Amino acid sequence: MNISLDPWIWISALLTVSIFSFLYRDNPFYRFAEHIFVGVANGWAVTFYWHNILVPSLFDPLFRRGQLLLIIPFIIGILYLTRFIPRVSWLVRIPIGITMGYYVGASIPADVQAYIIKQTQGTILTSQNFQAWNAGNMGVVWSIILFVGVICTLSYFYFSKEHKGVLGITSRIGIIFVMIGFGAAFGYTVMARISLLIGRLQFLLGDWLGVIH
Amino acid sequence: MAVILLIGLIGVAPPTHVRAYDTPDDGGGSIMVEWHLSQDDAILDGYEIYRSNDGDVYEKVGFIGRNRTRYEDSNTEDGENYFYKVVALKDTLKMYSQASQPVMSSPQWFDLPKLNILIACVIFGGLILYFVYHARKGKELYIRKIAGLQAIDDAVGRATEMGKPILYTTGTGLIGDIATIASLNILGEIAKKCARYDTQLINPHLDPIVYTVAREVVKESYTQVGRPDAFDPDSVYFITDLQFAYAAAVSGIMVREKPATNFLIGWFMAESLILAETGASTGAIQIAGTDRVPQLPFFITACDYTLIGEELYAASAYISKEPLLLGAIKGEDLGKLIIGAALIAGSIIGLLTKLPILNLFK
Amino acid sequence: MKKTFPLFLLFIFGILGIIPFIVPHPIVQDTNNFLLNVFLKILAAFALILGLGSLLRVHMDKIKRKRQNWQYSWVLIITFIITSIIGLFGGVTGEGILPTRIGSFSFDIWTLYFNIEVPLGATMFALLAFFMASAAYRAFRARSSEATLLLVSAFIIMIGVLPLGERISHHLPSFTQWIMDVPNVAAQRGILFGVALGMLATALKIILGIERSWLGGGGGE
Amino acid sequence: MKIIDILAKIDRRIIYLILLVVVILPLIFPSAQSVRVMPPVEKFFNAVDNIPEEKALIIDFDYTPQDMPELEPMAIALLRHAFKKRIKVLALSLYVQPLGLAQRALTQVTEEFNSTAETSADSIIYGRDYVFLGWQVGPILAMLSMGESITNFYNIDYYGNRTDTLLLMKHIKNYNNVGIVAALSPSDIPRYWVAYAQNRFGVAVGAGVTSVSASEFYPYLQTGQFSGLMIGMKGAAEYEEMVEKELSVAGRRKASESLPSITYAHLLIIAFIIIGNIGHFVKRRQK
Repeated sequence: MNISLDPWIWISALLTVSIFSFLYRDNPFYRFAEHIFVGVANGWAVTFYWHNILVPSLFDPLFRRGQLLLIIPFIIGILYLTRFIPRVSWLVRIPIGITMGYYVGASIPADVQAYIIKQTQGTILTSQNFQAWNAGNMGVVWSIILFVGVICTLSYFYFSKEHKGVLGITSRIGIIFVMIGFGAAFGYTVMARISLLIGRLQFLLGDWLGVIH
Repeated sequence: MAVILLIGLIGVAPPTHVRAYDTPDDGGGSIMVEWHLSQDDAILDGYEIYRSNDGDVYEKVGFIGRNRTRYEDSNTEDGENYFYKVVALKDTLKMYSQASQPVMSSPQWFDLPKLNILIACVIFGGLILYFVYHARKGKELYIRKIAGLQAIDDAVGRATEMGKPILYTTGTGLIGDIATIASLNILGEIAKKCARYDTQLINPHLDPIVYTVAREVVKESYTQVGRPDAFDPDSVYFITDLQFAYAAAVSGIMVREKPATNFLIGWFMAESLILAETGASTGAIQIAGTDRVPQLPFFITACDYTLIGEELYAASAYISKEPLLLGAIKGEDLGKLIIGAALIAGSIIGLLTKLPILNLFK
Repeated sequence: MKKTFPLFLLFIFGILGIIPFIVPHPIVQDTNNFLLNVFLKILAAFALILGLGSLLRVHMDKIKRKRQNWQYSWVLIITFIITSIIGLFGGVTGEGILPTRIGSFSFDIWTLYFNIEVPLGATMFALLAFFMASAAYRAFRARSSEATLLLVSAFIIMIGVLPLGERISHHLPSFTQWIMDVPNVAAQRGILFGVALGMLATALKIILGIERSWLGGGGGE
Repeated sequence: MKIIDILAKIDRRIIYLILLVVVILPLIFPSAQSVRVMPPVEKFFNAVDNIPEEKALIIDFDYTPQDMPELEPMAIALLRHAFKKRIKVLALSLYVQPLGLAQRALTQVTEEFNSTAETSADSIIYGRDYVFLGWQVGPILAMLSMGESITNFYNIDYYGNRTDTLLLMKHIKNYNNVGIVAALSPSDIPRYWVAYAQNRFGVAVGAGVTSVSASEFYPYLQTGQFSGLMIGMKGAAEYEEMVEKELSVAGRRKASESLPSITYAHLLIIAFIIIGNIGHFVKRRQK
């Protein structure tokens, strides 16, 4: 045993134990740690937004270097605060509309590229895709199974027709693929999460209590 | 003369066929240089790239390893002429190639390789919009049942009977995540039900902008059902923009306020299971929905109902029952048929011919 | 005006969001960089003020009315104020006007971050190990044929990724990888095709002002 | 019948407690489990082992406290391998945060070797056997600049020495003098090494990644862009196994010691699922 004498290790360790205590039930230690967590996170956000955004991107260039163009985002940003003034509170829609518009617009081509175009390319049956498996002749079989799985899963999401007849069969096969996939993804993640737990335990037992190492 | 003799002895040949051209489909300021390998490539240190404005004085602009035949000089002035030489480098020995033809870099207005994406956007977007406007004419549309949606009414009713609140989280997405917006639409409908039955709503947020929008949405819902007075401005609030601090706080709310129903609908990361399991331990009915595939297995295992992927989007249209919004679902379905057809047609072409079909989808 | 003008702005900025994807010209790209890295970030900073206002209001209210667990609201408010002061006046590099070190004990914003936020976050993350166990126990019941498939594939993967799996059968690790690469990827792609169409539809409805619940109430046209 | 009821409804806290015990005991009483080495790790080991005398091994330490349990054992095993075989090591981090952890791993392994060394030829000496280049701004810039000259980009090392004065750097100019880059990172960094260092300068790249990101990196191994791949705790344990068996380097094997925790946890979860199902089925039959 050689217990740590570093006050910060003690603070980290006590907070860690407090969070773990939530597994038993909600208790004052957890509540304490949770509220510290949120308080510090917001203090950190204030610091970050001030030092990394507002000062270097707005106040310095606007007031010290006279980049007057920055008055526009400054004023539009202030419009957020009109929410507290009932008569002009509709102005808050301006910064919201701008932000939403830009991000929503930007998502359109990005989504089509990532989810439709790229995925189509990977699913089509061609000799090039067969070879990508590096599995010899079995590559053909894997590609065909993948192809069938994709089409059947897609058919499960066909909403405007009852799932009967052919659509009933394909959507059912689709669900089989979905369930196998979900089970696999769940099982695959367990190892990573246990590793995280081991990391925390190594911190508590090693860095803090000095029982292991 | 002596130098030439020395090189002849050691035998380092320069690269040949140096060609320079404006980098296509870019914003300018860049020139591509290509060459044929030096015959002695195997023993080289690499290639140095030299550039000149006048074809007279050359300066070094870059270096690249051996067995490479291409270099992008991304530091050029648009509209100026440049000459390039490529140098085979071996220790301190340098063999210069012939100079390239003069070349100028320039910006382009259109990124041609992305044309296929633009076309796809137009096809699918056009289809959806066609059906949206078609739906205006009041044609009845059939939509299959979505399990999670049927449960919403019961879930709100249950909370009312028990006199307990409803918790609704839009997850850890920002306003730019479309799933968040779909979730806000569903929130609006659920807020209406809460207003009608006088059920308390708890709606904590991670993103300040999403919080601002959500507050407007909920307030509007209360107004629409004629209960603006019942809207509690503190029912919609911001917690923190840090993922796990948010998860810790929402878990705390779940065990302390003991909501009868938890809605976990929107964009989620690893906190999905933290929230879903904590919620399950309090005995709440849980309805989840996300388009984030990696998180779906956890919602499926820990929640009572889960809106899977596109069901989330369909739900946001379906729950409002507005024909305009429903029309989009029909358009999406047609989009699926097109994707299926493209996959099959692409495969047939790919299997029967030697056409480079995959290049269409780069 | 009250609704049309914001909708108009949303439409314009929607287009501004799409264009940089297909136009590489510097005029477009530079504008886009300004929008993304300066303009929108400044807006987000102001939104944070609203958010923090709401958080503080909720907790002040809790304290005022002495609602259950009101004492913890003090914890939140005090740690928030202390961290903000250290961060704002101590600076992110520890070179602010506020000293952030007494002897060998430093308490600058990074120290707070690495010794409070990081361990707390990592511990919340590590709770997942426990939650996965309880979720699996509760939900992995072979109620239906679908549920059985879920269970069986989770089983195979959980054993297959262990060194133990290799001992049971030489083929198990590669079979595990096969499940991840073939059926799992097929399901993901099928779902994502649908998601893409759903996203596209929602995005278009927002940009064209068909879906406008975000505007909230307050009247006006 | 009573037992069946209990089995079908075990309190979650009991599950948590048993899981905690099962994970914690192997950590307190460590015993390294021997593992069978799979081809991706074997390839990695051989690639490092075959680095010729005049070339160096670059180890990119890019893990943070969060991913340390999986990635630090890889770093330790690689260092033991290199030091034992007298392969020159260049250590670096592309981000600031991992610097402390890199320093920690280097100190640990150096001390392991030096505590038993008798002559200066036996010891591991800074500047002769390894160099810690530290961090310079810009991850991609670093990858590109090292293609031309390592000492020009990292003109001072982590400790403030001028790198061109260090003995080891006299013969290590750029990637041509590097056998392989071992990138240990939970993020996209190994991919960047391929895109910027390998595609442009032809240096070999091996990667150590976390188990969640494994499927993203598999294809790189198949195409030969990675000369080796270590995945998660298991991959690290396999490398530890090879270092111990092939080179007989003894030392703590943290990944191998963590494997029992993971194995027992998996088996426990599986056992709980089976128990729950037995309870479920018996009860359903009774109805």
